Amino acid sequence: MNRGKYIVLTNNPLVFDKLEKTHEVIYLETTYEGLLREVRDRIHDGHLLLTHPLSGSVKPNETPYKSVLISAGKEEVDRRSLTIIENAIDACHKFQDKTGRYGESVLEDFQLIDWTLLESGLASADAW
Amino acid sequence: MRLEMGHIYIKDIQFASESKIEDGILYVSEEAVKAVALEDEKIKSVSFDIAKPGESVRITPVKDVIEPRVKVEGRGGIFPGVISKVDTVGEGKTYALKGMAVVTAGKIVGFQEGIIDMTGPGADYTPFSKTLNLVMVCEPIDNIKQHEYEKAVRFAGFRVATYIGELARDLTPDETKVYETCTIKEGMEKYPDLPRVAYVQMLQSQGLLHDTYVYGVDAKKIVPTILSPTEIMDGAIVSGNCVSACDKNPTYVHLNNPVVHDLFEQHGKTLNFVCQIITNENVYLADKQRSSDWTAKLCKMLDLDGVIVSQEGFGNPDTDLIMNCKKIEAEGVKTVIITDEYAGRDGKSQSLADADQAADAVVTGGNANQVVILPKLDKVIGTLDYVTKIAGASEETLREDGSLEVELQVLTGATNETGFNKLSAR
Amino acid sequence: MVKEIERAGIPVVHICTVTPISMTVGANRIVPAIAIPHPLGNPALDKDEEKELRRKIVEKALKALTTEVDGQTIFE
Amino acid sequence: MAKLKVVHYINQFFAQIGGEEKADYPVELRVGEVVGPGMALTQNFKDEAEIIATIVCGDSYFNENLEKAKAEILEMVKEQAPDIFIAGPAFNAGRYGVACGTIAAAVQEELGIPSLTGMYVENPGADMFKNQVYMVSTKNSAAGMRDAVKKMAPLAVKLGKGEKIGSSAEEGYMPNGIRVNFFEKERGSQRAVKMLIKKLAGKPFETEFPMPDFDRVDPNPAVKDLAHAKIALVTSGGIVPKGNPDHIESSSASHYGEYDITGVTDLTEDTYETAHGGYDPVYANEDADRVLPVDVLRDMEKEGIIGELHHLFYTTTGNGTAVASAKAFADEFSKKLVADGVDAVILTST
Repeated sequence: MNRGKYIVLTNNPLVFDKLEKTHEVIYLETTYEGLLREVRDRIHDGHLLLTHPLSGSVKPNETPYKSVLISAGKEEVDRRSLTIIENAIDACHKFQDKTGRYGESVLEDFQLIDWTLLESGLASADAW
Repeated sequence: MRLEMGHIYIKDIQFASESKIEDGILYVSEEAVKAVALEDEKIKSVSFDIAKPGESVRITPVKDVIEPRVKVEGRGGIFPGVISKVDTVGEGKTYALKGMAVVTAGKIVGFQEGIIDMTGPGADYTPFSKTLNLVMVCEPIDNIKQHEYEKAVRFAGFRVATYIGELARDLTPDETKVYETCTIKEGMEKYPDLPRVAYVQMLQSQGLLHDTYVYGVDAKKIVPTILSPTEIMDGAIVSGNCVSACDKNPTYVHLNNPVVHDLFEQHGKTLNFVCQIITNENVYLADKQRSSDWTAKLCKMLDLDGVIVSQEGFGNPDTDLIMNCKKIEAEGVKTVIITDEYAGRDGKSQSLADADQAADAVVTGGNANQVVILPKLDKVIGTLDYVTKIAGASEETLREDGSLEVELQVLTGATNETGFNKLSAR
Repeated sequence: MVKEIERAGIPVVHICTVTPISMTVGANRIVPAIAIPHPLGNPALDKDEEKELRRKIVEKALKALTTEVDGQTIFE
Repeated sequence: MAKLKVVHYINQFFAQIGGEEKADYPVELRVGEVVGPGMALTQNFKDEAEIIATIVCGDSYFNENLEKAKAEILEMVKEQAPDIFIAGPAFNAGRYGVACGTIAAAVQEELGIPSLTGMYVENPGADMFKNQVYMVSTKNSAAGMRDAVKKMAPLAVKLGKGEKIGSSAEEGYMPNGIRVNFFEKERGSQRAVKMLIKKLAGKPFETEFPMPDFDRVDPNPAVKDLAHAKIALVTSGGIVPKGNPDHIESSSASHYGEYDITGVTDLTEDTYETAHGGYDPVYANEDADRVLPVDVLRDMEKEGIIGELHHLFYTTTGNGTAVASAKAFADEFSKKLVADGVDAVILTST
């Protein structure tokens, strides 16, 4: 495992629980879009986007959770990363916010799905 | 490869004491299909129902739709690596039961989506309002993990479809179609003047509930590869994808992939249909780069003149779609891409999450955010409990008169990105 | 206008205060300017300092013109 | 059901008053009259609508007295209180197209009366207004009148009745950035195969979804030898010689300026100013080098950093200048720049 080469940004408590001890995780109590904005700030700062911010077919504002991998190291601002994150933030506005209406078990399902999407990214990240 | 597809038209489905097909009528022994479904101990109970076109019936939450088939000649069997042993399929003779489908339903996650209306405005949008549907609603054992449940339902659907398909083994098809592809060299010699065309199919591969399997292999672990387009007709590709009902590809769509069939229509006439290339839609950006690089490389190595690229899903795959299109065009291979749009309820938002000028030939399956009112129907197969929670449904979803206000997103197959429907947008 | 100049075959650098606009209008070489009413100046400075500031921006613009770019690039 | 009431706007040419020489014809309201293309529209209304008044206005009059003409026409339309307002069709007539777009948008916006116009896709009025009012796509000359009114009349009736408007492909209006679903005759995969066959054969095909930024131009190669390069200055900041000799308008510029700076080493308060109306002009008027850095480039020319500063610069006012006309200006002066052997351009904007 090549831990330390990437950082996990998440607002998903399940992801934090699972990775807290073994990975560099930044947990933020924020919305889906808020999380994407945090990712964008870091891309402006020179981090590289490693996983797609719109991972998963569950739509923004439908699921409240999002986890994204970015590089631990910083370089020149990566334009490709910037374009992807900007488009992703834009896309948030196309969907009505439904995040306030779920029961606990549905939220847990959303957390799980977000985790598995991230997990598939981690598998690729760790293969490097 | 040469595959003979025998079509057996099903005119009606009825429950009966014995399963059989007679005069185009499928008789299903409920007891027998239940036993097939319950072979997996993770499924606690299953109920079967029949929904016919025009009936006041709503099926939800739909997981997969499968067309029953049986392989009567040639290597392997239907759903290789999943139900049948691993063996290369796509040649010989296969029978398909046309006009019907096995529909699996059940709440795998709390926000499970997918509606099939057999009548009304919803029926105009979902292609599965036109099939006679044998619906199975599976309940899992207690405390099962979601991914185990998904897998159990996925396999139960394939088992039941295979069981039904087997009933046709000794029948005589109503119609036979022959699909034949050439090897590279044969094709060059046989059709020296026709443009060499392939179909690039992007498979959903992002993780749990977002997976597709190729001969049983999880598509996120493949590098782009080549298939004979006849392989899909024997179930080489199956769906494990439960999210984004409107633009996910149910197994039915994989079996009947419209791009494959419409390219075959033109094969030897206006073009030479060389092969199908499959690639994936992973979440890791470096995976995307590798897969799109490889896809473009294969197009180049195969000396293609043109390709049709189809997408599956929303957001993340937009990036794969544009990367594929751009890189394939850069190799001098002409592309047409098929997608759908999320342009907002008012149609004013940017439809895709990525764009490039290389994508100058786009076919769209329509705006998935369009609002549609679904009237109250007499019967629900499955459960409506979660309809208010499904994608595209809103606060006011359940209106006073019992009708539902939803976005097209929730209707199974409504904005399919393989070009399965007539819906479009401008 | 920037696209038409580029299309005519002449490399062009766009000195522009609001760079997102420059991106939108399709400039490929972009140099950020100071402020809308005085893109290449700053009245708060004395004459010599202001000219020096202007020269820096023009130098950046010339550097942009002598740099090969692959798509839209902002020269900060 | 009562017929829908229509007010129709046309120019001096279609009112058969005259051509260019009559373009200064002032606004005129003809109540109860159906004029020129109005006849063809009436036929196509099929008794569902009728023209209750025609407004005639010369193209020059409209464009040169924009605010006045607009106010006059709005007043007339208001008075007639129609269910729908139709302007044109303007086909390829540029100023007529701009007038139709302007007035149709104004009627809709300010009076809340649904409006419709029609013109050729390359008419400058098309890009300016197609996203504001429904605009039927017509052929490029009046020979396309039959075809144009065939699309405009039914669309006008639908608009007047407040019916749901279908997609641009069904109704014949220019895509206006709003995506509308509809059912095609063939399934998507068939459409894709047909599109590919056309594309492979080099035949024209129509994408169902135009990419948002598809009009990008690839960057030209970098300047290799700056010390011998001829650099030209272009600005959208409206810098002009003092007194604005060519009367470049402060907004909605209808022409661009070309000025000789041979021997000019510094732009001063006494010699140059800005014609731009979109920003506080004080700083640019004090020292136009703040927008157009002639002083610095002259220094660099002397120092041998650049080969030469081109003796002409080009100026427009970015504010309010329609994209289409800015494009036309730039096309024109870019050709001159190429002919004059310019190696690179510095474009400054405010």
